[in-house]
Amino acid sequence: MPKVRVLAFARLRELLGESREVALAEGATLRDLWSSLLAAEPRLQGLESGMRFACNQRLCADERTLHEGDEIALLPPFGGG
Amino acid sequence: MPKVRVLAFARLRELLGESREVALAEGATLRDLWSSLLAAEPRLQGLESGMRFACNQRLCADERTLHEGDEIALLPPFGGG
Amino acid sequence: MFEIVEAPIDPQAVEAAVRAPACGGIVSFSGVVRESADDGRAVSGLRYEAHAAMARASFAEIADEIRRTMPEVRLAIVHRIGELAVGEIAVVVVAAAPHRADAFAAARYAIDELKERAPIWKEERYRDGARLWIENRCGEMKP
Amino acid sequence: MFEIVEAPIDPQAVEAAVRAPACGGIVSFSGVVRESADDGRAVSGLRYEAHAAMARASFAEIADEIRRTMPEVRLAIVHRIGELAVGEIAVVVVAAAPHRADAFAAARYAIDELKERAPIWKEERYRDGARLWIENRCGEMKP
Repeated sequence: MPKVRVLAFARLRELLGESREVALAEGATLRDLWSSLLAAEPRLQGLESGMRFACNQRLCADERTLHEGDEIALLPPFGGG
Repeated sequence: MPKVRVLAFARLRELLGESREVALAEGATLRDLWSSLLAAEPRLQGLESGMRFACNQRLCADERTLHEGDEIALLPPFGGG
Repeated sequence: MFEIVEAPIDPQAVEAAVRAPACGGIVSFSGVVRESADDGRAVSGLRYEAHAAMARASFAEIADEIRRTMPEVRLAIVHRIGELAVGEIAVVVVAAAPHRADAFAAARYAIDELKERAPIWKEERYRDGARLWIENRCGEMKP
Repeated sequence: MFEIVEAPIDPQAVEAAVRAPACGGIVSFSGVVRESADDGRAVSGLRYEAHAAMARASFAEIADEIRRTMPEVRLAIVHRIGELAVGEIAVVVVAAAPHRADAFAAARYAIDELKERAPIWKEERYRDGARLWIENRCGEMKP
């Protein structure tokens, strides 16, 4: 059961808090992580539009398998500048 | 005999000084002014290349007739910035 | 200098970080909180947040890209986060180069790319009490 | 603010002159004395002179032209004259606009036009003691 640290920003932070630890099934992917967050917080529905994931501070595809200690950042569309 | 004030800059200032009064024949043009300056200071020869005249702080053509009290600026090619 | 800061930005200090005796042109861009939104609504202030480590890395990456085509350019980017009032500076980008064309091109590229790929978020706060997360890119048109 | 000055330029003060609550983008260009000339010769400093009244008028004219196509742009230009050492600022152009594209375009236009038509002259002084009046435009090619 890998445990990962999930960081959330902007709209997503408002629903999930800044940081939480999530335990996942062995071999779980980012897509699975999102499903489990969605199950716990239904108001996330729809917010995946334009959202990207970063694993250990690099953008990655949602098929990526997660490992113990990964830092997963949920990145809504950017608004800097 | 109109008298004009001649301002010179950069290379031209080095030869003519910053400012001098010049008396001209009635009806004299900028071209005539240049000729009289050239007669007084032969080292001006060649420096008219790229030079422009301003009368009373506006660029003007060298056929322009001069009038008493005109401020004539001799403007070598610019180098600002 | 690639930073995410909470305190007000001093543009002079950012500029000082890139000045060099070989650089004759310095172009600075400051992004300032405007009094009204694009739709005209009166703004009371902004709140920015960032994934600071990723944002700094994206700034350095943008600088690397610029140096690939303009090796003499020196770049600094500082973005502020937290609550900002109208008139306060949110971001400063400074590019120094031997000649002005590169300094302009680099500063423009840096701020455009920052908006596209730095993980920074902006919440507009309106005088009427409403709030809105602003996204830099419109969704792509679907056929 | 359109000025010819003899004292060192404070870029912050120039920027302050154009800031406005409607302007979200500010682009500043500073032209700085470089340590070497275009041909590589070591420079000890520059000396600028200007027809100050005509130069100020040319700055204001450039600003008028910009406002014809970008009415919301606020522009300031300050050029220093006299003797400048390497690293000192010779000219500051600042453009403020609601959005950055106009601020960049205006600042770039202003410095390009200034070089072309402001009656300002620059003498480069080299470490070897030589001096040279520098012209911004090469003579036009004759057929």
